Amino acid sequence: MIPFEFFLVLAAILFVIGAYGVMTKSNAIIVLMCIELMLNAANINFVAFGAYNSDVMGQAFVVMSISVAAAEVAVGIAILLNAYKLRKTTELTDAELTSLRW
Amino acid sequence: MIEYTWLIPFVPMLCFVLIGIFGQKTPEKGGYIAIAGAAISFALSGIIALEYLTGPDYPNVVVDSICWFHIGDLQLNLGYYVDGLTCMMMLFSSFISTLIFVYSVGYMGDQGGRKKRYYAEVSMFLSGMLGLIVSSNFLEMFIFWEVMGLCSYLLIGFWSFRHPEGDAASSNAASAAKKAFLVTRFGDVCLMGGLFVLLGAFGSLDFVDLFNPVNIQNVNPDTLTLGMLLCFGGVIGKSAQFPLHDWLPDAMAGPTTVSSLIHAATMVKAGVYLVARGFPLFVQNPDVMLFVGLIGGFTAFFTATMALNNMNIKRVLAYSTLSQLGYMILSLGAGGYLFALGMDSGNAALMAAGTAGFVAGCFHMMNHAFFKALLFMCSGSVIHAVGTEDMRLMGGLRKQMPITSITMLLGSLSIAGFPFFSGFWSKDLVIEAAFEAGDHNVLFMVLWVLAIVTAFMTAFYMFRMWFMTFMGEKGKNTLHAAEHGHGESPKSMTAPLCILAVFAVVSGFFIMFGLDGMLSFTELPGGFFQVGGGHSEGFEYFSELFTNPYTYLTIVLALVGIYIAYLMYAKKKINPGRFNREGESVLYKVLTKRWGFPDLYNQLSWKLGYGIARGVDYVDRQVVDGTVNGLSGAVVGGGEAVSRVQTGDVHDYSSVVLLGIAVLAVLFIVIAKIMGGI
Amino acid sequence: MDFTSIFGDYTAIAPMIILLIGALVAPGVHLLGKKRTATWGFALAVVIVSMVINVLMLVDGWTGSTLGMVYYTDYSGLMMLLFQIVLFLAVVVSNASVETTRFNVGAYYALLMAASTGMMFVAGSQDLMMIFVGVELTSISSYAAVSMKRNDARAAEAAVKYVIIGGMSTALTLYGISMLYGLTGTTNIAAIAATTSITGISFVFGIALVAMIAGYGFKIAAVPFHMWAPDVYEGAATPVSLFLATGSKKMGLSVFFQIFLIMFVSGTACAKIAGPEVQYLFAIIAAVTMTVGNIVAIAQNNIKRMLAYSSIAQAGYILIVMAVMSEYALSAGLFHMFTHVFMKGGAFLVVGALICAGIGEKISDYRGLAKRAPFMAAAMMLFLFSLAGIPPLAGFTSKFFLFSSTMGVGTAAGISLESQWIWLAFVAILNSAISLYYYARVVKTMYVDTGESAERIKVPAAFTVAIAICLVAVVVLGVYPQLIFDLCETASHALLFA
Amino acid sequence: MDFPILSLLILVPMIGAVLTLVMGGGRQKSAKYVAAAFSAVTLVLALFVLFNSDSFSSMSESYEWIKTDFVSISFSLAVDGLSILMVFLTALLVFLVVVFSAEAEEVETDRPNYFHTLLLAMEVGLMGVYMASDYFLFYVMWEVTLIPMYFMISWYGGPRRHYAAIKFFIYTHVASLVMLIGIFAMGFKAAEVTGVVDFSFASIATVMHGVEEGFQALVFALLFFGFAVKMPAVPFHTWLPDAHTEAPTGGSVLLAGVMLKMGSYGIIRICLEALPLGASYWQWVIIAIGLVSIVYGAYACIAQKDLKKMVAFSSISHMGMVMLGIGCLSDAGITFAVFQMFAHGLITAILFMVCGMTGHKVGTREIPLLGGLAGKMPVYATFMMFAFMASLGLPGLVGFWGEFPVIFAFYEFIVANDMLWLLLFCMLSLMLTAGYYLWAMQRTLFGPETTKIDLSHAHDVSKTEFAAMAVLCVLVAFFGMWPDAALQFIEPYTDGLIDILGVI
Repeated sequence: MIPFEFFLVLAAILFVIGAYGVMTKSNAIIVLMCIELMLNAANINFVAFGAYNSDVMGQAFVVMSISVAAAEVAVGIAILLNAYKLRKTTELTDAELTSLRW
Repeated sequence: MIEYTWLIPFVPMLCFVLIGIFGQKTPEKGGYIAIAGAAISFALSGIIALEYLTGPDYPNVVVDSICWFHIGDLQLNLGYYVDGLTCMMMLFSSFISTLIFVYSVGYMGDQGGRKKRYYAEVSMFLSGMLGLIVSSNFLEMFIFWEVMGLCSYLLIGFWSFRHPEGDAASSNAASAAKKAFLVTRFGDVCLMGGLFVLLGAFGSLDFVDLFNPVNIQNVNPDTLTLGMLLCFGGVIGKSAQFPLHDWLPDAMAGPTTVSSLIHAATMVKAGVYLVARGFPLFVQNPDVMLFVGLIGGFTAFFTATMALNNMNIKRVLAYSTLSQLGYMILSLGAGGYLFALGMDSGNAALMAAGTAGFVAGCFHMMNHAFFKALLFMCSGSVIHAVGTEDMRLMGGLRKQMPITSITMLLGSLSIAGFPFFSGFWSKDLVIEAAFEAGDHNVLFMVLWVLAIVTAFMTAFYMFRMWFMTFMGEKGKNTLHAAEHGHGESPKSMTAPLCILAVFAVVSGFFIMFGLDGMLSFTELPGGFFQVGGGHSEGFEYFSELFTNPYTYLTIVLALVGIYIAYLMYAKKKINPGRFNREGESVLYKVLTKRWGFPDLYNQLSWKLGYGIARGVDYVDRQVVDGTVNGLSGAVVGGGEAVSRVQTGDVHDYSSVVLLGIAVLAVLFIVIAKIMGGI
Repeated sequence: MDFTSIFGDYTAIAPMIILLIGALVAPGVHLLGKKRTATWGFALAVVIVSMVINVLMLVDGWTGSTLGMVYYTDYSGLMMLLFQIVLFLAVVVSNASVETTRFNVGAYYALLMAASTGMMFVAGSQDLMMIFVGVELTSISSYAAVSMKRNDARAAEAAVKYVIIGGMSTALTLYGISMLYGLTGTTNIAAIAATTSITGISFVFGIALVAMIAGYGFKIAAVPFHMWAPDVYEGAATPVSLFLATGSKKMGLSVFFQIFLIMFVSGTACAKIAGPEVQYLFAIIAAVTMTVGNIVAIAQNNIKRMLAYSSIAQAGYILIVMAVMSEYALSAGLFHMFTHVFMKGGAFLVVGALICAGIGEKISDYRGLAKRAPFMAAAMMLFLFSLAGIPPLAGFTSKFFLFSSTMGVGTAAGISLESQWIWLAFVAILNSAISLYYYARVVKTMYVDTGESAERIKVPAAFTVAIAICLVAVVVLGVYPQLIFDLCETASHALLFA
Repeated sequence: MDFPILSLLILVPMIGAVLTLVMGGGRQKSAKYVAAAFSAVTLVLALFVLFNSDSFSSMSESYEWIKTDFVSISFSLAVDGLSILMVFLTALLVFLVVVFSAEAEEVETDRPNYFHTLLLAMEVGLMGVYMASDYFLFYVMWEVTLIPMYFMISWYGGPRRHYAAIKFFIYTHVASLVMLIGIFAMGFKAAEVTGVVDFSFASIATVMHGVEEGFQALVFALLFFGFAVKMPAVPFHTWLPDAHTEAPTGGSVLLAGVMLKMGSYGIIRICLEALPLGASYWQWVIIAIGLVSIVYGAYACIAQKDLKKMVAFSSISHMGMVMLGIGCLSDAGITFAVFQMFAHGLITAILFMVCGMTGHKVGTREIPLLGGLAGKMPVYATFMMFAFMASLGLPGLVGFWGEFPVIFAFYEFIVANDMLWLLLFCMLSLMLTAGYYLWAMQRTLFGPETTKIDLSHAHDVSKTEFAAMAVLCVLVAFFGMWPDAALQFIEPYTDGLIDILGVI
């Protein structure tokens, strides 16, 4: 059996990769994907804990969170499309997407 | 009738209100109201004095008071206090004031609408003085004392705007008024301190409580000494003693009638009166009396020097007032010193000698009131005619103004101590008191010498003034006045002159008719003090005086002074310029600069007042306010700075979130470690 | 009233169900009628019906649960009322505001109602999963609502930022919940508390805690998770800003109350283990939040941004509850949440009304407003003074209770003076004073400065009505706080000691 | 008494304020008559209360206001010897300001009615502060006074009015918030005993008297800070000169006349009544602040060029005298500190009226630009002289009785503590006070008529201005000659207070 800690470490690495991506990637789509990565890290945690504790709650939570993530990405992509239409860019560092400040 | 004593100050106060409200509509803008008020006060004073002196109570004090209010547990009263001293003071004050008001009708006749202000203010001034005289406690006295201070401010500054002689004179009057008020205020503040000490020590300010020997015994002598010294500070301010004397010459900026009122009937006499009234407390410590005497004697000499070369007729009179006030204080100091020594040693003879000094001081105060009022009013008459105060522009006025010149001559003779004139009697008694005290303290001997020299100087400068004004060649303004037919002043002015001249000549004889008994200061069995009811020497004075060799010394010195003045200014035999290198000598310059006192006052007030004030203002703006503004600036600037973190770049936002999590996690662990939760 | 006989097992979620149905039907109504106003009327009717039912249940004191998942208590009822009021204020002006009338109104009202439903579900939950789902329902609906201003570039940008930061926060929350689940094996809050009180806390627990604080702190806009808020409030249509600033924020706070307050409130077993640590953590967050919010607000020139920062600061004040963790503090915090709805909502409404009248969002655009629109200016002044805590307005009264709660622990057993949080009270009052500076600046601009134009402004009637409601509430709650404070006390008692 | 007269004292100006507020359009000009009527009614009510001093206790009112599980707040009003004088002063000054300003430029602007609204609103707050006997109500009313004053300055003020108004607003607001924390602390401490946070004066005071010194001292410090800023005492005073310099005349009159008194009223009413041990703990600090304020204020006056700013600093100096009297913690000290509050209220009202007239009749208040005004405007000059003399403590006028007995109380205190040299500061301040007033008078009223400014439009006092100032002058003289008229109210109160302080 794979040691329990491996799951946690995997999840943590995924989470950190996701967080790093959110902080550094300039393309909004990639940032959204990175957020997905972070969510999935949490999902892995849930599944691992659920399995470890023999508790269905973890898996139930994962189902919930996956659907939530899907909805979020759907809305997110729509919002990005809208922004692209108006700003002609999806680069988050562009002046067009940093006009609201201070 | 004596229970109506309170009316004496009340009537002039009522006149003040009446003139203030209706003055503009009455003839002479309220002048007659003021005269009537003063006359009623005089009449009341006369009736009450007569009733008191002939009544059953005499020589006991008649006192009555009502509760005014409380300070904590201490009760403060309003009331009147009548004894021999009160009678004398209120009589001459109201009498002279009445005459001055009458004189004012002529003197101020051309002042138009301003007369209302004038009469209102002089009425209040008189009210202040009379109130002070009849007060039954120190606080009441202090209030009237300050009311006079206010009135003197207003009256000295009467021409502080729209002066008939132009802007410079207005500025001058304004600054003189301010100086008078501030310098006397300095004394008043000391007096207030003295009242605190007395009130704290005795728990009352009523004279009857303060003069009660039982109470005095219970008070710490050092406290009492401090209190009396502080009170004397008030005297120094009000009676213009050295070193607070310098406001008085400047106060000549007011109308001459005001000078006359301040110098003769009211105001400066208040200080002397305070010493006389507080005598029972002053004599508790001989050193205090020594100090009083020193101040008085030195002032008498010191201020007389400045009269020697002054060219302004009113200024000469002002310095002579200072000098004469010095005499009075000296006399009270010397008498008090002897009395205190006598009390300590139980020596009745010393106490009697002390009483003589007290009588001399009060007596001189009264005589001085008559002749100084006369002199000022005469000078006013002269100024009225020639339109200048500079004696070099006068001269030869004797023919043009016969009444003025003669009455002024009588006044001058009196102040100079010419035998049998009023000043002669009292001044000799003063000098004698100093001499007696000299037996017990060598400092009084020094003061005696100064007093003798001052007597000489007085005779000289008074006659210098008279000769320069009325004799010799006609000056520029004399001629000018003659051209325009400005001769003798109107009757309303000359009549008071004549009346006063009579008093200036004869008031010295009052002492032969029991005045000394009325003013005698005695310690009764049981330690109570009393003014009045003493032994009256009557005509024995006459023989006493003329068997004393020093009397002849003063007479001779006075005559020599008059003669030198005659030679210098009437005959022009001696050129005064010889003595002062035509005004170039150091002494002459120093005298002209009034020994540097105006500069000293200016420097002190400038440095201690405005100098520190500028510093405080700087601190206020830069440090205190600066801190407030700095703090608010820091907050606003901090807001600007922090808002720059909000770059608009969503990466920064997410970085901040993650950084925040890291910081919070560390914080949580640290807190948990500290609290021992983990 | 016998609610159970009407709604059966679903009584506890009856107000939500009605809103949810409304949300589902609203687009259809719009498609059928193609009439803006009709859709608006429908949405308003739904909101009012839902609110009426809720108020009736609340006043009746009905309690119960649906499927053991959603509980209707005095607390959740009160929070639902708050969210309904927010929704009502947002909806009532949406048909009049030029910012929202060009929206696809069917979808727009549906989104608002869905978001509110999410909030209300959160209020009724006692389980982390329910809370998570409820929050996400709100979040996703509000992302969409922000971006509805379709032809507005600023709104688009705001929505992008909102969705990215929001998504990240969701991930953080989920990660935190997963840790907590791993540690305790349950997602029920009471059960988590019970387990923790036995096992004690660990580093992992701390990280889970912080991750959850961050995730929900995003909703509250607590510093340092606040940075999206000014941008989004500025970019979104004003009714949406209002909805976010007063509603969404309160949901976050409610989550804090329901999770951490229940776990760590003094006296519980959990509090004995980690109570002070958590309290200090929240105290620091509260202090930093109010300070940053206030001082940055000073630097703002855009009124909506300024109000956004002021919202951040107000959230900081309410976080005092989390530091003090007492029943009295919670009552005061709930009361402040109510007054904040009216005063901040009112301020946003005035801004929205003025945008309709063609006045910009810059503070300098408000010059001489007092002459052009006396009622608007007066209302704005009162809202701002209320926010600054000037008596006798509602903001003062609620702050009075809130700040005083730092002084002592009030329990049913008695009151004792505690010196622990007095420093927090000092930070709060200093902030209150700083806030006066920028509020007064707006007042000065409106009342003292003279503008270029002096013509009178007409604002839509709906706005006037909504503003008047807020104004009445601000004044009435100021002088007669008991109107709502009693409810807050019952609610806090219900939450903490049920 | 069943008749709620104290509530009416708050209600009447409130109605007046609302009425004047809604008087729009052409009726704005008549707002002054409405304001005059309402403030006159208030004054009559205040006089009625004043002359029924026997039934003070039966006039107090208390209505339950907020009652929760933990907090109990009531709407309680009461008057006693301390508050009635302030109530009277408030009613009087508001009425006189309305009269005084009848033709002033404030009421000539485009919002004449607002001026009166603000005045009456301020009256509401002031009345509330002076009559409240519940901390919540007290604090509410305390803050209510701020807003009208803020608008008063920013609408009708001088060139730097924005700076002054916001500084005034925030500075005093910070102070009152600090005070609020002190109130909280007291409330919760008292609640430990009573079980509920009851904010009524009486219930808190009862408990506080039994609390240990350390706590009392701490709370005293918080409350004292709040009050000292309001008074204002050096070094927390810098809002005042700015506020006064910029405020319109009516605002200044109320600000100095009654609003500053809120500070000293609070110290006596709250700090001393509730925290006697705290008072004795900080006694030397109070005295030091009082002394420093007196001397510092007086010195600052000398350096001022703006007449109004000078008078503002003189207020600091005179309120320092109040502080000094309070600091003595003796019967005499407190009694006459209260008297000084009353006296200063009357005098400073005339002072600011005079300064205001200088501003709008002559065109400038810069002392160096003025000169010789006495000839041009004799009535004005008379009032100015009277006010200055009253303010510098001329015996026979009311100011003296606020000074002499207070310094005497201080003298007794320092004699008991063997620090007699401190008396020198009082003496110095008396000198300085006379100095700056006389110097100012010399430079403004006397001397040659100024040529630096155009005096051709300067005109003397108008009828309404004369009436307002004359009333005040008469009162100044009346209470100066018969101080017992005011002391009869204060003394019974102080006796009770001394009993409380007796626990020291």
